[in-house]
Formats: sequence, C-alpha cells, structure tokens
Amino acid sequence: MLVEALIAVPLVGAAVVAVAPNEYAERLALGVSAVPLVGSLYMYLAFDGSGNALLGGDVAYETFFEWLTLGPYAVNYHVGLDGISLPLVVMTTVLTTLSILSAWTPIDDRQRQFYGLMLFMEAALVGVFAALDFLLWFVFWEAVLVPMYFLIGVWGGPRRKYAAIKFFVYTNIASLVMFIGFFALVFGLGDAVGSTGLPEIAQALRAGQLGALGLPGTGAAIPADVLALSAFVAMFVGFAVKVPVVPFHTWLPDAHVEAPTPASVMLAGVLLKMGTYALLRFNFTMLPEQAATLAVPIAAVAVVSVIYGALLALAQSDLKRIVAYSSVSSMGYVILGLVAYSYYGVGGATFQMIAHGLISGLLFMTVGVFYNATHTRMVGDMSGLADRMPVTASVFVAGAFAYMGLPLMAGFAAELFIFLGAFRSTVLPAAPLFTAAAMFGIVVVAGYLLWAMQRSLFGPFRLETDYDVGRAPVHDVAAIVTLVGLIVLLGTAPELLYDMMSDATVDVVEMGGELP
Amino acid sequence: MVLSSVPAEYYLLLSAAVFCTGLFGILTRENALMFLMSVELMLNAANINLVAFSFYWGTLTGQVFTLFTMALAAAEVAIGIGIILVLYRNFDDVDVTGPTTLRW
Amino acid sequence: MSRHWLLLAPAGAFLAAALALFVIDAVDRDTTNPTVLSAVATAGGVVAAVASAVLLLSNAVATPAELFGGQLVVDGMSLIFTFIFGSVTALVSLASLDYTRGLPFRAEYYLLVTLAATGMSLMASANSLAVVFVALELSSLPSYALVAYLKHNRGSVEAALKYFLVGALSSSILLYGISLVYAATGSLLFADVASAAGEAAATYPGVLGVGILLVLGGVAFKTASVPFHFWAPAAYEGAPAPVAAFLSSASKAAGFVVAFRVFVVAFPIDAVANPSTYAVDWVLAFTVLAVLTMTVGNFAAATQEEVKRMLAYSSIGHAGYVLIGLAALTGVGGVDAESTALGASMLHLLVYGFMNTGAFLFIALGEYWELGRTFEAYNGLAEDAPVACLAMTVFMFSLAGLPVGGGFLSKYFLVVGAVGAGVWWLGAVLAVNSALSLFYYSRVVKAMWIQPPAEDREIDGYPPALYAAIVTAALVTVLLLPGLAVFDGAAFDAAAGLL
Amino acid sequence: MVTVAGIYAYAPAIAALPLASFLVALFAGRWLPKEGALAGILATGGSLVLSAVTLVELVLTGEGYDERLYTFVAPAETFDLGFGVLIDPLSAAMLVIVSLIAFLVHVFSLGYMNDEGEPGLPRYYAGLGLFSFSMLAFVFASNLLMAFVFFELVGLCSWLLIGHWYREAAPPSAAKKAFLVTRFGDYFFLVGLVGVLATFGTARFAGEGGFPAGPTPVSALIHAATMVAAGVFLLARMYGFYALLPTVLAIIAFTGGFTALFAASMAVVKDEIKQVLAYSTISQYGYMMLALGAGGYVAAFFHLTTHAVFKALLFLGAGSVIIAMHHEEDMWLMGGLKEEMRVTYLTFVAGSLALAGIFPFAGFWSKDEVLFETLVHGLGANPLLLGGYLLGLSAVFVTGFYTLRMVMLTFHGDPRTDAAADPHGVGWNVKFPLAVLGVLATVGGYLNPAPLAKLTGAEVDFLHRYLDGPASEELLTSAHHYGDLTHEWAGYTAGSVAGGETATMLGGAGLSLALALAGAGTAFVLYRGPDPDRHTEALGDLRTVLVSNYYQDEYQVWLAEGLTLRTAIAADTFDQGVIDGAVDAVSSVSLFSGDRLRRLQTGVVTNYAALIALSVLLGLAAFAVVGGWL
Repeated sequence: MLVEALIAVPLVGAAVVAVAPNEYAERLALGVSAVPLVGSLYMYLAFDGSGNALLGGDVAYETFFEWLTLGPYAVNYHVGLDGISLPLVVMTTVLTTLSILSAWTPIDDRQRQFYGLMLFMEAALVGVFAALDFLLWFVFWEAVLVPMYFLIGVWGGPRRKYAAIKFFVYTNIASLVMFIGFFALVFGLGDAVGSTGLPEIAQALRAGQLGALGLPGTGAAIPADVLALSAFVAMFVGFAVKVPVVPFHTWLPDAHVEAPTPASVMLAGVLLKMGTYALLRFNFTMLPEQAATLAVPIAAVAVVSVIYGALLALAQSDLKRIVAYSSVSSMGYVILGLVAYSYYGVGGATFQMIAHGLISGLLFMTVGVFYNATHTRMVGDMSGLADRMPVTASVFVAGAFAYMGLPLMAGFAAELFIFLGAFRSTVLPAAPLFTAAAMFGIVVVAGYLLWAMQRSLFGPFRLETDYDVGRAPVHDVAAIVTLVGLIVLLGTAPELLYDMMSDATVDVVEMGGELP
Repeated sequence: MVLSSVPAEYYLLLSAAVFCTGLFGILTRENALMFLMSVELMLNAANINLVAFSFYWGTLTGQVFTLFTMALAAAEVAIGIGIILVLYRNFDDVDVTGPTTLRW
Repeated sequence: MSRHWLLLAPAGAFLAAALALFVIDAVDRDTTNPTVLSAVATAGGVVAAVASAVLLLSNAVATPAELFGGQLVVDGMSLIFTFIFGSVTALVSLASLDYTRGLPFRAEYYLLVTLAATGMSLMASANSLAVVFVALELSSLPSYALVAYLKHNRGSVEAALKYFLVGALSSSILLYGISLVYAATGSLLFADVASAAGEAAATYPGVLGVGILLVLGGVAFKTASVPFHFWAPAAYEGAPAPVAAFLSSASKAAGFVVAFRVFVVAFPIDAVANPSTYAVDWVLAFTVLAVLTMTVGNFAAATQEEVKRMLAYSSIGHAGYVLIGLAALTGVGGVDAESTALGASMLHLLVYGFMNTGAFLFIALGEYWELGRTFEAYNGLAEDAPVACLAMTVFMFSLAGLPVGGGFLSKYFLVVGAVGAGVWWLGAVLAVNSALSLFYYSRVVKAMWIQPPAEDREIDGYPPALYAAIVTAALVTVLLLPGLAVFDGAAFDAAAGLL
Repeated sequence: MVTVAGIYAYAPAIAALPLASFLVALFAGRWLPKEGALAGILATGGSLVLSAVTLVELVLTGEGYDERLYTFVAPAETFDLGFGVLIDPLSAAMLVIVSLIAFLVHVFSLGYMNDEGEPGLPRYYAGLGLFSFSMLAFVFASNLLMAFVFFELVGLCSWLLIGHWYREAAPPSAAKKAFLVTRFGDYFFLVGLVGVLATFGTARFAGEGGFPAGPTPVSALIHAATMVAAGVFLLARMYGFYALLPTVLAIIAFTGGFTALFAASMAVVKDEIKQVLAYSTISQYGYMMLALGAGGYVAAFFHLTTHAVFKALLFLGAGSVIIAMHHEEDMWLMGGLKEEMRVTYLTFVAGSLALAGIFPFAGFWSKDEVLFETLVHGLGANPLLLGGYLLGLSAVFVTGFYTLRMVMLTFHGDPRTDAAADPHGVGWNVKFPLAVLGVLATVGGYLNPAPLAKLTGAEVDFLHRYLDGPASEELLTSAHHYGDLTHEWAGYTAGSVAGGETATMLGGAGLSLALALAGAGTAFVLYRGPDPDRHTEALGDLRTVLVSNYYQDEYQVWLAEGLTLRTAIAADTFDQGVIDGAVDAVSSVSLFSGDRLRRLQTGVVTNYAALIALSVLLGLAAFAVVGGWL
C-alpha cells in the first residue's frame, strides 16, 4: 500500500492546495511534498526486492487487482518497485520537494494552482515509475503532460504558449506511435498472454513466443521478426522524443527556456528520465535481439546526440538553453550505455538517469536563483556574479564540474560505468570506437560550461539589467546546497544505489550476453 | 394478371427514373418548396420498389411499410413547411441558397 | 412475457415522460412552472438511464430478447445505448431549464426532446429495416424542430433549414436503399435479410449492393460522417447549445447503433463480400469513411475561430474514430479483435455522451452569459468561473484523449482494436488526428487559463441547473477513467454477442 | 598483494591531513588566525613527517605495501573499481618530495599572500589543501582509476588557484584555458583508463594483477591515449606497461628530447621571470621523458627528484623577488638585486646552477645520467634514441644560456627601476624555505652519483639501489624488473663508443658539462655590465616566433574559436533552420490544409446536396467496378 500512499498523498494534497489561500499555498505544498519524500526514503531503506520486476524478480511494495477487460486482455492495477524504479521514485520525490522550495521566490501569482499542479505531477510521475501494467503505466505516462502544459503555459516566459503546445503535441503524438507499436507486439503474442501486464508480456517476448500478425484483405501476415523489428523501431521513436534523442530534440530547448525554474527542474530532472526508463523497460528488456540488430544505428544516434548536443550548447548564450542542450548530450550517454547491453553499460545508464537528474536539476535551480536576482539569463548581460552571490556562484561551479564528470561527483561514476560497459560491449560492433567518440563529449562540455562560468560569474561585476544583486534567499541556497551534497554523496559512494540497480539490470543483460 | 407479365426489372428502372428526377430537382431547384416536392418524388420512388417487390416476393411487408413511409413523408412535409415558414419570416424569401451565414 | 415488457422500460420511460409533458401542457399551458417540465423530462432521462443500467448489469439480457415478432430486440448493445440516450437527455433537459428561461414553447421543447429520445431508443432496439426507418424519422423530425427552436434567430433557422433539407435527402436515400434491399432479399427483418443475403448477392449483386450502399449513406447522415456531414457544422452552430449537445451526442450515437446492428447482423460481411457472392465490401466502405471523417473533422476543426463550430467539427472527427469499430471487422484478428474494436466504439460513444454533452453545455453557459462565440471571448474566464472552466478543461482534455477522463481509455481501446484487426494504419491515422485535436482543444484551455481576461465582462449570476448539469457531466467523465470497469465487460460482451 | 601492519596503516593519513586542512580552511578559515594558513602548514607538515617515516620504514624493512582502501563499486563483473595505497620505493620517495614542497609552499604563502593582505585567503588555502591532498593521493594511488580521479582533482585545483583573483578579467580566462588544455589530455587519459580496465579488467600498477602483455589493437589505442596525458610520474608509475612496446618507448624518448629543446628555446627570449621558469620546467620534463623512453628508469626518477627540488627553489626565489619588486615580474625592470637580497640571491644561484647542470650541483648528476642512459641504449639498440640524445644535448646549451641570462638580468648590473633600487624586504617565512631548498639543490646530486659509483666501484648509487631494493621486488616495480622488460620486449641493450663503458660515460659527462658552461658563458658575456642591452633582436624573425611560442596560442585559439565555435554555430543554425524548421513546417502545413478543408463548407445547401449525390455515385461506380455488377 505504500506506493498507493505515495501516489494518493500528493494527489489529495494537490486538491487541497488548489483551494487553499495563495499565501499559504507554498508552505502547504512543501509540507505535503515532504510526506512522499519521507515515505520514499523509508521505502529505500526498507527495500527488500531483488531482480528485475519485469523478468520475474521479486517485486517490493507490490499491489495487484483486476481493473478492466480490454477485449481478450485483462487490464490490472499492478504496481511495484524494483532496483530500477525505486531510485527514480526517490529522485522524483526529492526533486519535487526541492523544486517546490525553489519556486517560493519566482512564483508570485496563482500560487495555489502552481503548487497544486506540481503535486499532481509528482503523483503521476511516481505512478509512471511504479506501474507494472501497460495501460496503467500509460495512464500515468500521459497524465504527466497535463500539469507540465500548464506549468509552462501559465507561468512561462514570453514564448510560453508556443513552447507549451509544442511540448504537448510533440510528445503526445510520440506516445501514440509507441502505443501502436507496443500493441502490435501484444497481438503478435496472440493467446500467449491474457493481460497487458508488463512482466507477462516481457517474459513471453523473451521466451520467443512472438507470432505473426495478420493483414486484412490478402491472407498475408507480418512475420514475427519483421513485427518485432518494426515494433522496436516504433517504440524507440516514441520514447526517443521524450528522452530526447537527436533529431527529435527540438521541443526541449523551447520548453526549458520558457518554463519557470521549478518546471525546468522537473522537466530535466525527471520527465526526460521517463523516456530512458521506458526505453530500458520496453525496448531493451523486451526485445534484446532487435536491440542487438539495431545496435549500430542506435549507438550512432547516441554518439550524435552527445556530440551534436554539446556543440549546440556551445553555440548558445542563454544559460538555460546551454543546460537544456547539454541535457540532450548527457541523455546520449544513457542511450549508449543501454545499447552496449553489458553489465556496466545498462547499470551505468540507470545510474546516469539519477546522476543527470540531480545535476541538471541543480544547474537549472542555480540558473533560476541567478535569474531571480538579475532578471536575465544571457551570458553577455552579466559578469562577475561571484562577487555579489559567492555561495550561489560556488554552487554553480560545483554543478558545472559535476556536469563535466569531475571525479567523486555523481556524474563521473555514471559516465565511467557507461564508458566501461560500452567499451567492452559484445553486442555493439566497433564498441571501442563508438565509446571513444562519445567520450569526446567531456571535452566539449567542459568547453561551454567553463566559458559560461568565466563570462558570467567571474571578472569585474557588470549587469545590463538594473537590479541590485544581493545574496540569494536562504531557502533557495538550502535547496541547491542539498543537491550538491547528494551529488557528492552518490559520487563518492555509488554503491548506495548501484547495488540495487545492477541487481535489477543484470537480468536484462543476461540474455544480452549470448546475443547474435 | 397484368402485373405478373411485367418483369421486375422494369419497376426498378421506373423507380430509378423517378428517384433521379427527384435528385435532379434537388440539385437544380432553389425554391424550398420545389426542393420539398423533389424529396417527395424520391420517397415515392422507394415506395414503387416496395410495392412492386412486395408483389414479386408475395409478402405484404413492403406494402404495409409503404403506408408507414407515406405517413412519415407527410410528417416530414409538415415539419418542412414549418421550417420554410420561419425561413420566410427571417429571410423574407424561400430560396434555399439564400442563407449562407453558417459556413467554413 | 412480463419480462419482455420490463425490457422496454427505457423506451417506455421516454414515452411516459413525453406523454406526461403533453398532458401537463394540455391541462394549462400558461401558468406551467418550467421547473416541472424540466423535472419531468430529466426524470424520464434518469429513469431510462437507470433502468437500462440495471438491466445491463443485472445481466437480464444474457440472451437477446426479441419482441413484436422480432421487430424489436433488446440486448446488451441496445441497453448500453439507451443508457447513453437517457443520460444525455437528462443532462440536456436539466441544463435547458436555465437556458430556455423566458423563452416561449418550453413544454413543446421538452416534449420534442423526449420524443426524439424515444425514437433513438427504438433505433437502438430496431431489428427490422422498417423499424429502423420509422424510428429514425421519429428521432429526426423533432430534431429539425428543435434546431429551429429559436425561431427569431436567423442562425437557428438557417441551421434548421440545412439540417432538414440534407436530412430529407438522406432519409429518402435511406428509404430507397431499404427498398432495394427488400427487392433483393424479399424481407425487412434483419435475420431474414441476413439469411437471404448470400443468395441475393449471388443473383442480384447490383441491386443488393446499391441498396446496401444507399442504406450506408442514410446511416452516415445520422452519424454525421463525411461526406454526409455537411449539415452538422451548420446545425450544431446554429442550434441552441443544449440542442446541439443533444444532437451531437445522442443522435449521433443513435445513428451508430443502427449502423452496428444493420451491417453486422443484416449484411454479414462474409455473405455479401466474399469472392463467390460479392455484392459490396461495406467494411472497405466504412474504412474509407472513417479515414475521411477523422481527417476532415479534425483538420477543419483545427482552424476554426468559433468554439462552438470547432466542437461541431471535432464531433465529426469523433464520429470518424467510432467508425473504426466497423472498419475493423476485417476478420483478421478473429472475433476477439473485432469485439474489441466494436466494444471500444460503444465505450467511446458512452464516454463521448458525457464529455461532449458537457462541452456543449459549457457553450450553453457561454451563450447564457452572452460572452460571444470566438475563442477570444473565453479569455481568462477561469478567473470569473473557475469551476465551469475546470469542467471544460476536463471535457477538452478528455476529448483530446488525455487521461483526465474516460475519453482517454475509450480512444486508446479503439487503437487497440484497429491494431488487432490488422488495420494498424487506421490507428496511425487516428494518432495523427488526435495529436492535431490536442492542438485545437488546448486552444480553449489556453484561452480560459492562460490568456489575460477580457475587460468589461460581467458575469450575471451562476445558473444553478446549467452548472449542475455541467458539473455532473464532468464528474462522470472523470469517474469513467477508473469507472469504465463498470461498462467495459458489458460492452465487449455485447459486441461479441452481435458478431 | 603485500600487506604490512604498523606504520603503513597510517599511510592514508598522508593525504587525509591536507584534506582535513582543506575542509577547515573552507568552512572555518575566515575565523582562524592566518585564515587557514596555519592549518595547512600543520597538515602538510604532518604529511611530511609521516611520509618521511614511511620512507624510513620502507628502507629499513625493505617491504612494500599494496592495500585496497575503498571499493568504489563491488566488482560484480571482472572489473575492480577501487582505491588503494601502493607504497613502493617510487611512491615513497615521491611522497616525501611532494609533501616537502607542499609544506614549504604553505610556509612561503604566509609571506606571499598573508603579508601582502590578499583577499579570499580561506579560499586560497582551501585550494592549496585540496591540491596537496589530490597530489599525495595521486602519488600513492595503487591503480590507474585512482590516479585518474586525483589527476582530475589536481586539474580542478589548478583551475581554482589560477583563477584565484576571479574579480579581474585575466585570471579566470587563463584558468579556463589551462583547464581546457589539460581536459584535452584527460580525454585521452580517460580513453586509456577505460581501455585498460575494459581490456585487462584491472588497472593496478603493481603485483601480478598488473598489466598483462599482449599488444592488441586496443592496448595500442591505450598506449597512444595515456601517453598524451600521463605526466612523467605516471609514465614511471606505469613503466611496466610502456616497457612492453618498444616503438612507444622510442617515441616517448624522442618526444622528450624534442620537448627539452623546444621549450628551452622559448625560455630564451622571455622577459617575465616566471615565464622563463615555466618553460624551463617543460624542458626539464622533456629530459625525464627522454630518460624513461631510453630505459633509464632510475635516471628519470633521479632527475625528477633533483628537478623538483631546484625548480621549487627557483619558483620560490622568483616569488620572493616578485614580492620585493612590488609584484613586478619583468626582468628588464629589475637588476642589481643581489646586494639587497642576499639569501634569495645565493639560493637562487644555487638553483640556477643546478638547473644549468653545472658540476657539482644536483642537476648535473641527474641530467648527466639521463643523457648517459640515452646514449648507451641508443648505441646499443635503437638509433631513434640517438636522435633524442642529440636534441637533449643541444638543449643543455640553451638551458645554460637562459638560466644565466635570468640570473644576470635579475640580480646583476645596476637597478633599472626605483622598485629595484629599494626592494621591499621579505620575512623569515620566505627565507626559510629558500634556505632549505638551496642546500638540497647543492648536495642533492649525491643521491645517485652513478659516475662515482662506476669509477670507484663504491656503492654510492643509493637511489639506484633503493629503487631496486627488495621492497619493489614482490610488487614487480623494481628497476631491474623494468630493465628486464625493456630488454625483453624492446631489446634494449647497452652499447658504447670506442674506449668502453667508462670512456663513454666520462665523454658524455664532459660533453654535457662543456655545453652547459658554454651556454652559461655566452649568457654571461652578453648580459654582463651595469646596463645590459637586449640582444634578442639579433635573432630577427626567429625571435618573433620564439616570443609568440611558435604561435601555439594562436593555434589553440583557432582550434577553440575558429574551428569548434564556428562548427557549433553552424550546427545551431542547422538545428533551428532544418530540424526545428521541419517540426514547425509540419504544424503549419496541417493548419493550412485544415483551412483549405473547411472551405468545403460553402454554406450553400444545394452544394451539399450535390456533393452528397456525387460521392454516392462515386461509391456506386467504384463498387460497380470492384464487385463486377452489371
């Protein structure tokens, strides 16, 4: 029942906050969000699951009962957590609380609606990571769009309407493509599975029970392998938009630049992870052979995302755009780790989800703090901020170096694992070359972050906008410092999460071991 | 009997002819009343079929159904006339192509 | 025997309500309290809905019950649809209390609504082409009058004219089609037509084929499917908003129930469209219709300036979605996939009955407040009427297929059915259209929540009945997300029973 | 894996102490006396003592130490990702050197920073503490991963320290540039690290778990990659790994020789005293690489040691001069300081002579051994080494020249400015480090006077014996083990010119000494007298090339802005125009077609009827054809 509590508390809380008076909304929301935070931490400590939830591992905090019938299929309410989803849930609750904290300063109208939506989104996100039935998962998956649409559209920047609708429609059509691909698989399985439960489907697929799918008119049918391959592609494209992978990434910078800071934090920190999480759960867990067949193109896409994303970041002068594009770059590493299909590859990809979630969240928050003080994000408009906001500046430095993969910070551990896994991948031809190419990202990322810092933080103080810049409010500083602490903690002791992650991902790779 | 000597196809042709006449009227006439009459023609084309084939199949279904359709046709006309009346009140005309405010 | 009479309770409720209104109005037409009229009509709808729900869930019609020598049949499908008609009628009648306040001929208004509802419930049970035609007319004629209810409003009158003329044309096409089918098969009872269809298709393919196509045309008019949809935008835009709600939800559903029964039962596809006895492949026809309807409806809706007209087009688009249920009867996926698709269509109509009615009733609220028709007219309305706007947001997103309401599930069920039937590309078309629909639905939401409010707007009062109707619709829409579990089994069984 | 209880258990503290001082300075610095300097001095002093004790222990017991301290993540697959301490002769000695210099730098900073009243002292000492921590941990790192981790931290620290005065424009930019360049190297380092781990499953430096042989393509990639980045110490640390590939060794050697000359040539024309020293450092690293490449493991470490001492001395001496000159660095504005600052002058000269390689100062012995090793192996095995030898030899002359030029300009002649006329005095905290280092620079050479050993047969080549000592045996890091490796894989054998080994040795020694003296002499002649004039103009265009460092900066700037930034901007344009353009195009196209579609609704009911009739007819026609009616 703990998972239900984790979903229900923010949901009810959202309703309460939405009708609360504006002046109390922020503190109320913080209080509400603290409950799932504590809950998820408790769940992390008391976690007793093992193995992969989809591949017959024993699932923690599981709930199951029948919900719908969809023609021949039973749709069940089935939730539970394993070593992959639990860390993501914890990250969700942490980031939600912190971004609510970081919203206190910038959000000054319709607070109750804002915080209500934030909590609603938290509930949906927890659902996404916890759901073990496809249709249930899809409900949460789509439900996330609604609050984010409003967060961008109502509290966003000048081009917020364009950004909001772009994000909305783009990701929506993507999930429809994915939906079709997935159900093609389900029907291809025929009577092998009687439900839309993810574990059942995953195990049936890995057991090779996929059959042909009939075509109307002619008596012809799509043979199993073609079906599997096309379904894989459909799902990959569907999720690639969410990740985002080049060339489906263009909604991201717009959304990020226009979104208010807390929304950006959630978007970069958690929403992008939905895509990689889904890739891991669906494409790479259910269709390993296809993953191996398409290894080269996928790896190519990953490397392009890394380098191209970093180059784009290099060309920007808006701090938020820089961080946004570098997210594209970092997500490329995750794809590389997944496609490597090796122990450290997949495990590292999972770890990178968390690491990047925290780090990008940190950078967006810090940029937000600067923006609150300076009302500009243009690198050219300011310099020497470190003179006026030393603490915030040092936090930004910490975040930037974490992003560059400085050892003993979370990013380094993640990237090291991914590179190790990718380098020795048995599935990916010419793995060392792909890896070496992707690694070059660490140079470019250092380039633009150092450049941005030198221009905006250091040198003599100068500001185009006439605001008197003082130290940031305590709660903002508290939020970002907490994140730095977490990043260093995970960087020095990746064991804290990597144990359960590798325990859950190793089953995925098992089969990857002896792949064609 | 006379009817039995007439092949069924003829009735089909006849009804088709009537139907097309009605359709032609609908497509060409702008006066609402003419439009209404054309519709009546089309309905009656259907009636011809029903009656003829009721005889052809030797069942009464068709003929009975024809009575219903005539009644309904009358009702339809009643409604139609009503609408045409209000049309005339609002637009001072019964030209069906006249009112085109609701478009695109 | 008594059981059979009980099975007609839904239709009976409508009829009773109609007669009651008739009597009340006859007794004294001057001093009648409008609340009573509205209450009677609403009660009729509620009773019908409840009765059909009870019958449906109590599994009273595990085996379809035929009445009047097989002229009528009561089965799962008919009950699901009478439930839809009942709920829509109830909502509309309730909302009309405020909407028609101060207008003449209120008794006739409710009378027409209930009579049309009666006709629809007969359509749901019609088991013979004759009954189909009679019932269809019984539901159409009052609708014409209802559209023209605001008889001093040029829009209303023009809408009525177009609706009537196209309707008359279509009904004559339908009738002619029926006559041809009769000519080819010698019967009007679905069962007999079905048994004779195979031979007829062999002997007079042309006659039967043309007949079937014309019947299809007649039905397509009722469901506002492209290219028989031309009346719909005009009628929905010109008609009083509650009437538009009634037509776009209930009347459309009625058209579909007829389509389902006529084509699935009377013209079995393997009889009329197998290589040896080929008259016409109506599945193919419906496939074309579905694609056209979806695309035209959504794309035309995307560029509208007026919310009401946008809704009109969007309701055409939804007709296209539902048509997938018929287009998916390809025999590929077996009865499983086909019942999935057909059941999904029914479920979608069910949910649609609430969310679309609710949306049009929100427009009714707008007309009540005389806000104006364009999107801009609703700018920042959320500040003045948050509850109504929240409800409208639910309707819009649920229509767009986001998981705030049952529309999400039913729409995706349709995709599942399409994929299962091997016409996955229909699902893809739906995907594209649904993404586009998300764009134009969110324009309303954007106007209400994001745009700055228009100055010099004062809201005169919050009409309780209208609000009650809207909130109810919204609540049901939301509850149908988890609560679709109540109906889904019945729907898929009904579909399977039909096939 | 060797484990010794007792003193080695405290080895981690050598690094931990400065880490503590880092934390103290960072969080409590501003409330402490001297703002964290004392904490730093205590910590590094502690490290110095500890490492000295460790060294003694090592020498006495003759046992090494290789202990895993911390597991990064459990080795579920074959990798072992962990941190550990490796104490063998190499690291033990290096620990002493590093902690000594760290200690002295801290002391010196008291004079250089505190007394000058610089801002942000806690930040400075925190950086210094972190730097010492990273450096020491890097030294006793037991595997490549750990080495990389702390190498990176060192990079971070240099970024922090270079950019210390962040309120001015120049330092942050310099810091950025420095970090980017190292980052570029780190990339190859990382490729190498990942390659080593992924190929061999482990990256331990010592013991049986060390790098197995086998020049697979991958390990070739790794060689190439690590070579770019790895500093001299890392080269020595991984010597067993490089020893496996002769070509790599030869290339290292040649690059070393070239670097020696290349950097030295730039030092000739510099006017800022610190710049001269900086380029001479690069040049001296060249010598060490030359030695390693030539199989002179001991020689390399010897030179590393002596150089660490006298270069530290020179930098601190320069610092003291700069203090005296009120932060003026241009040597042309100095002159005649020798009277005013005795201690600085004497120690500085000692350091300079050591740098120039003048007998009997430390530099002479080490540099001589480097050249000797190169020569013999060049004669015996690989001619490419001879090339390296010649380059190194010619660098000796240049070194002698610029060193003395520096001394002359700074201390001799007449004061050329008022600042030089009455320099600002420096305190004990500056003089003390200088004194310590000065002594070492003078006598340091007797650590390993190989020539004496050879001539007299007396066992005075202490360093060689030390590095070859039993402690390194089991760890497979001993000098002769490496000797065997190079012999076995690279076929290195000692050769000699006519007259046998001794003659070769003496000849080489004499030659290099002569060249050094020649260089020094030239400089003395050119720049003596009260007011020396600039002779660099005589070089003509060559001077411009040298002054602008062979246009390296221009080249790097072009690489950064000309190439990368242009590409980035092009990519951005492409992204906005093509990719995003496509996305927007889809929406606008569909809206346009939607607008067209709604025109279907003409509003004229007759058209509707016509369209309906038409489509019915079309349907009929279509099915008539398909169904074959009629």
